[in-house]
Amino acid sequence: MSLRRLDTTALIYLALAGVVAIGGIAVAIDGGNLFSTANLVDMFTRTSLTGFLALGMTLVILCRSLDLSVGYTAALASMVAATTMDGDPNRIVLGALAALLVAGLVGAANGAIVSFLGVNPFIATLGVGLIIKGYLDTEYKGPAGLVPTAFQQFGYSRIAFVPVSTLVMLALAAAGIWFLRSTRTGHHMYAVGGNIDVARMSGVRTKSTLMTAHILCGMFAGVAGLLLAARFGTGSATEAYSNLYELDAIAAVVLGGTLLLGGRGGIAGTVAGVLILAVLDTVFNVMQINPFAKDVLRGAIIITAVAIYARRQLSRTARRPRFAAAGTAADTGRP
Amino acid sequence: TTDEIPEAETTEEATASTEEEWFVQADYEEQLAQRDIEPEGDPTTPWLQAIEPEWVDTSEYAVDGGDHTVCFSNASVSNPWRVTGWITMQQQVEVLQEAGEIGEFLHSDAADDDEKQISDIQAFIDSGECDALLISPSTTATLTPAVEAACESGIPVVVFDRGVNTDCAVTFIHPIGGYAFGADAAEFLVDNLEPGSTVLALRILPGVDVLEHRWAAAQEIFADSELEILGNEFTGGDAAEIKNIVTQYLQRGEVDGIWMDAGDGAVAAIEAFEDAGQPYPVMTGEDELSFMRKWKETGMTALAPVYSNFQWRTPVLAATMILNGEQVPKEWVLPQEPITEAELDDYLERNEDMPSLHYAKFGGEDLPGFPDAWRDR
Amino acid sequence: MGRIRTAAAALAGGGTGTVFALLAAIFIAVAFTNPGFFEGPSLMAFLKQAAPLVILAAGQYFVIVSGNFDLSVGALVGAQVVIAARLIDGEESRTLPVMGVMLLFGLAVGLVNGLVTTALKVQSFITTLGMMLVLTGAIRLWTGGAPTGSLSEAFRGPGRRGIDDVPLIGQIPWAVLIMIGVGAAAIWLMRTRFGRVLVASGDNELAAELSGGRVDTVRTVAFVLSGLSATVAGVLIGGYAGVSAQVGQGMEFTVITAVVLGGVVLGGGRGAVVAAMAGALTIEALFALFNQMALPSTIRPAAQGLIIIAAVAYAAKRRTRRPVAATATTNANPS
Amino acid sequence: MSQAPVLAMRGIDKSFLGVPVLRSVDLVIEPGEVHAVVGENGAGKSTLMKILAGVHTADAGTIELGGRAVSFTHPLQAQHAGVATVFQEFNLLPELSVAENIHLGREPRRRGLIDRRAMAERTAALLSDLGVDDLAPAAKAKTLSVPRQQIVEIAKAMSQGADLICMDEPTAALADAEVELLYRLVERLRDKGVSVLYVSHRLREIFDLCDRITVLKDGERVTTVDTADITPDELVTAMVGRRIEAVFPEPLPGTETGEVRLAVTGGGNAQIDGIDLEVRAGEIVGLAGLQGSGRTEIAEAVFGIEPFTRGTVAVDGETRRITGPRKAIAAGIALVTEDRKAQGLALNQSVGANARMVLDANARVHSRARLARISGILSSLDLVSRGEDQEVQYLSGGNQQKVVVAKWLAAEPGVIVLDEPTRGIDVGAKHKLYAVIRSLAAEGLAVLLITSELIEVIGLADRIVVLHDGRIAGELPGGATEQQVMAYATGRSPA
Ligand SMILES: Nc1ncnc2c1ncn2[C@@H]1O[C@H](COP(=O)(O)OP(=O)(O)OP(=O)(O)O)[C@@H](O)[C@H]1O
Ligand SMILES: Nc1ncnc2c1ncn2[C@@H]1O[C@H](COP(=O)(O)OP(=O)(O)OP(=O)(O)O)[C@@H](O)[C@H]1O
Ligand SMILES: [Mg+2]
Ligand SMILES: [Mg+2]
Repeated sequence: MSLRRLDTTALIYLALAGVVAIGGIAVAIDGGNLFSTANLVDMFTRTSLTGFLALGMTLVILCRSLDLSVGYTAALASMVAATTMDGDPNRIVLGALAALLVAGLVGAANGAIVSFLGVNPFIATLGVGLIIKGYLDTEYKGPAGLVPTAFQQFGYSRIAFVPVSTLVMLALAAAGIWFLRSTRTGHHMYAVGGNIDVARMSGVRTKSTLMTAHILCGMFAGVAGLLLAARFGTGSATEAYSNLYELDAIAAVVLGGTLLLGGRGGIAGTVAGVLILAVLDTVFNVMQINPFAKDVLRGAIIITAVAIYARRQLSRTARRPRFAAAGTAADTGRP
Repeated sequence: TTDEIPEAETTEEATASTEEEWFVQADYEEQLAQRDIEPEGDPTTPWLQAIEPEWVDTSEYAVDGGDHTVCFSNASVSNPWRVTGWITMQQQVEVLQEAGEIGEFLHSDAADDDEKQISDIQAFIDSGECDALLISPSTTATLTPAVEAACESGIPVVVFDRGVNTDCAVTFIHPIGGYAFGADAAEFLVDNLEPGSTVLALRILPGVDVLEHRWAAAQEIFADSELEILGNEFTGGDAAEIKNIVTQYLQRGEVDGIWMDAGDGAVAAIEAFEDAGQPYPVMTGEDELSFMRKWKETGMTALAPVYSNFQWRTPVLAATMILNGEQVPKEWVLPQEPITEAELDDYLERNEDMPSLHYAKFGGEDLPGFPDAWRDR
Repeated sequence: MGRIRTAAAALAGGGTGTVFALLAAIFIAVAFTNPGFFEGPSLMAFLKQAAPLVILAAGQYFVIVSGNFDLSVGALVGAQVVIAARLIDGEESRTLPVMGVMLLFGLAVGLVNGLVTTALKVQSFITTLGMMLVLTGAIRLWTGGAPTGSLSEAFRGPGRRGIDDVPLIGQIPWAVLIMIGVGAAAIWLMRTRFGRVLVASGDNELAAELSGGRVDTVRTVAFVLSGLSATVAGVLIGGYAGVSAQVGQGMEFTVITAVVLGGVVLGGGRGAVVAAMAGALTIEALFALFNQMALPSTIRPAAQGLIIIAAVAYAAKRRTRRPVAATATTNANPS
Repeated sequence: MSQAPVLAMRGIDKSFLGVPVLRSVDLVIEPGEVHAVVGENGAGKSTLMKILAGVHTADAGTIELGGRAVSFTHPLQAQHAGVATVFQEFNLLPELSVAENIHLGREPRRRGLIDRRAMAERTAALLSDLGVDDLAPAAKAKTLSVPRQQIVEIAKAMSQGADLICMDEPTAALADAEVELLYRLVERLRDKGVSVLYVSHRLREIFDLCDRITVLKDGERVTTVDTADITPDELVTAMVGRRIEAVFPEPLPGTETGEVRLAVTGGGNAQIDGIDLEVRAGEIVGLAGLQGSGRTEIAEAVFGIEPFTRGTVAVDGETRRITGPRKAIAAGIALVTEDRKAQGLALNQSVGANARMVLDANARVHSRARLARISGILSSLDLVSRGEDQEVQYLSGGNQQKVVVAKWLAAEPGVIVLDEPTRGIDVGAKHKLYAVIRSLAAEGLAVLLITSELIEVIGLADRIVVLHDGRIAGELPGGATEQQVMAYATGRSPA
């Protein structure tokens, strides 16, 4: 299967290359240079936030679950971090840990509702998101807390033209790839996503696998929250609302070739998906594309890309289904 | 009915904390005072007027020759007020480009995403193309570090509309502000309603300072009035939501006054009264045309508080002034006067062929693009 | 006779029962906080407000029960209102023609969603997410960012007016009649052969296909129906409240929540359209209740989230897991 | 004094949705014993096995393994306790490789991390040890044919070094040839002193393999006997509760073969080639062949799922281009598919809804009259259900199969293709189905019967067409001997 996943991934990096090439040409015709240091920096900067969210999202989606609460979780985490640090450099570690812990707990809540209460992940995480929103709006009347300048570096400093946050994101991505490939829990995520009943009957601890995925997803959102805090210098709640971060993340994951139905895909692809979105953002900006046109283009491109992948998977499994009983568990499943 | 009193109380409690969070006595008093100060400069060009300006020298930023590249990081154009302003700004830019003051005008739109706007600002700085950088921050607190970074880069920075928690910008342009807006509206209700009358407050969303200030000021004034505040509801500015909420309040009892922290969907609120067969309330909206036209048409008692939309002209002008080394006010406080019954006809006439969701005090009448640029958006 | 039995069976089964119980509970609570609520006029006013969501729920039901998702309805509702305002521009005479145009537009959007999902095999989550982006962008592009023009009185009629001076009810809003009409039509449609094949397709594509069912066709039709329901909802909302830049925002999530609250299983093949519409009514009732209780606005999302999760969890527990054997459905949900 | 039994289940109760499925069932298995559990569809065999495997938990009763009381809440515990299971439903993950499937949940680890090399090596070793040398450990499960998948499942169970291996209808998907391999494996286990719990509807296997037999009926244990002390007929009587006379009913009076209804000439596509086939009205033609010989491919080609790319198909003398199921149905062809759950039924829908699915889906065959006849058809098949609005997922295998047949009969086809119609259904139901097939012929339908159980073809078919490697190897008259059939099936020609 590694081989199979590899060539799918390869295709996605091809797509990325294509986007970069076309973007580069377009910008060049427009009289600019997409590969100027400034633009490269910009591109990478735009990867980190969506990146963190998409990494976590990949795990839950692989398990045939979903997390629509990541935006709110990130906002909550940024609040916790900022208010805990409260401008005191000595409390940075404490604040960061607190944020990750809270985010992890939110993930755990999601996981528990999905796997133990058997609520469809779409609804479960949508609900949890609303609960967090309610809490934040009631508890904080706006941005709160203060992030010490030392920690703001996480959001602003860069090595050569690669921002630190992006490096952290890539490091976590590498860790994620390793986790999925080399640990049992990671490996079992594919099984759980493939068919939860078969996985269970084969002795896989499906519930705890699902929990792990959700907890990790929450913690990734926590990291995203830390990034927000670092870049804002404070914790912000309103941030998450207007911009549907969760949808960005899901789009990145699917662009990365991971099946929304679970069981197939991986983090390497997701990184490419994130990059594609980032490149588009930069290109649009450099070319001064009208803000509304951006949405149209983004939407169209996402659909087209996924359609191309689908074509391929189609031709692959064109044979009659031999997999009667190893189908999908519609109850635990999600469209 | 009796069960309303406790309700009213609970909501007051619930919002009481807001007060501490958002209410700064000094700023409040300053803004209320500024309303009565005669601004310096020519009243026919309010966007160049300034209240108690403290002029600062900008010679250090002077660049010879014209055709300067001006960059603009916009928070978003996600609501009609910003759309109107954005058009005005572009029209102003064209004039300055004609005049050879501005060469290229680069802009980026963050679609209300603070994170994106930070990246946008960074991108402008890194590109090294900008002679001046205009910023309309999406959120005060969160954009502060980015703006500071921009200042450090050495190019002149002009901040307008919402502020940031730093005065590193060469100039910060804004109308008097949220407290004044909220106070104008609240005072109007207090003056035009009998003691004991009931008022419903309709708000867009929580946590945005410009809006929170309006509500904070209103509460301050309602607090020592005889008016009963039925509640304050978040509507997201969605007309349907507004109409639902108002309708439901009307089912439970009389509503004599409506206070809004922004004009979006004001008409829907009025229609709720019509459909419920209730007398029109005393109402404050904004200088958005559909509201003003409805106001005219119904002849209701109303006020259009103004958050001066013409401020969108000022930043580009300020940028050229700075790049020419001319003095600009450190904090450029623009006039902000509500539109009263008396001025209603005048403003409706001036904006006769403007579309609804256009803002009366957009201040672009003298620009060459007028009226097509605004009418045909 | 059989009708009664199936209805009874439906009520007994899973979430369907739950939603009516919940609706009753909420109404009782409302009655306590404000007895006046059930007097004719205020009840009519409530139903008038609820009508658009109920109609959307019916449309969304078709899509969900056939194993898909439609995230584009919120954007479509908004687009329709804006289109109406811009094209009518206050001219009474244009009302009907423009309504015609809107119907065609809704139909076209649904058709595109359907074809991209069925023919290009793009998971509907992505198709409709992309469509959502495209619609919001395109409409704003077209109107330069904020709605222009204005609606005619005639257009406002269906959403705003009704049959006046009805004894003790006061006014019967057209919206309520339209809602009832649409509801009846939906129920009838689900009893036709189309309806049966639709559910079968959501339950087991392959079996439906091999029985000669036109799976792709019915699924596409489902999307079209959703698009049309969004159009009707748009007419009602536009009529009810007029134009504003924010119309329809976030409605897609509310309506999907409503449908799931109605015991319709994401992934297809289960649930009744009546229940889906009841779910929408329940959500509206919930909002009304919050308002009656003068629950601080900021806490409401939290309460909403909690109640929804609880209800869906309860339903999930009542619908005992299907026999493991029964998970032998190949990809019952192509999302 | 013999050592403690490997397994002792006592007083096991289980009910689903308040419906009792098992009532105080006892089951004792001695070391090295091969123990059969038999019973009609829905008797509770799989449920009993799933309780033992930790998939379901019993409502009451005790389970002892090697004398130690155990109670499982998760399959993992059962595995650790030394119970391995081959479930009735396919239990592999298509996207995973053979090696990964076999080791799922028990991946070998080095320093806490999955050791893929070890995994591959162990798999290779295991497979060759089982005498299966043509299975690549790295191959994705989904690329394997049904029989190969079944072999992987069995290997998976064997790899766990369990002292008790439960097999729930392991041969249901195997043709007689592959069954031989299974026989060898079971013998090996018995020699190693491993006990086997064996569930099957195929009496012959029971008598070939098993030492003792426990009979379940309606969730209760009827009896446990030594295989030596019982004859097949007695066993059937015990299972079904009534005597079943001659296994294969005679053709019904008045059945005469009429004109040709289905004619395939020179048919071929990617999997099959040179297919010349005629089925006449009132005739039952059997398709025999080894697993993977292309029988289902023929069915699918005739029905337009994977259409013929060469040759012609004529129905009732009229040449038809059958490019999809709808065309086939319009032409009066019906296909009872190999896999009822994946291809035949909408499991969440009611019996009624499933039975009318074909009529609902095809305007061409839809009619009030036919709708009205459905209830009649269902009862004529002796469907056992809690009414027409019961969801089919809660029916046992045999009854589910009846629903599938009913939905096709509702369309009143002229040609009916039955692919493995008796797979996994019990003697009683099978017998019933044989009768149904006969009556179909009597009504003048052309019947094309595909089955992996040779005796069925021989007992039912008027003519037997034998396939080998996707081509027709030969044709035999009904009642031919198994040797003759196997000769063609294995590519030799009978002397
Ligand atoms: N998870 C479940 N939920 C509800 N009912 C079930 C479940 N599993 C099995 N049943 C019912 O319990 C009864 C026994 O099922 P079981 O699968 O044990 O029968 P079986 O003896 O294995 O039949 P077959 O020979 O067809 O496999 C059947 O009526 C079946 O419908
Ligand atoms: N999904 C698949 N992937 C790869 N090969 C397949 C697949 N399905 C079938 N085949 C191959 O096609 C040929 C026919 O397979 P199939 O098992 O359908 O034959 P059959 O005679 O119908 O056997 P049975 O009817 O018992 O399943 C075999 O060589 C099989 O391995
Ligand atoms: Mg069984
Ligand atoms: Mg076959």
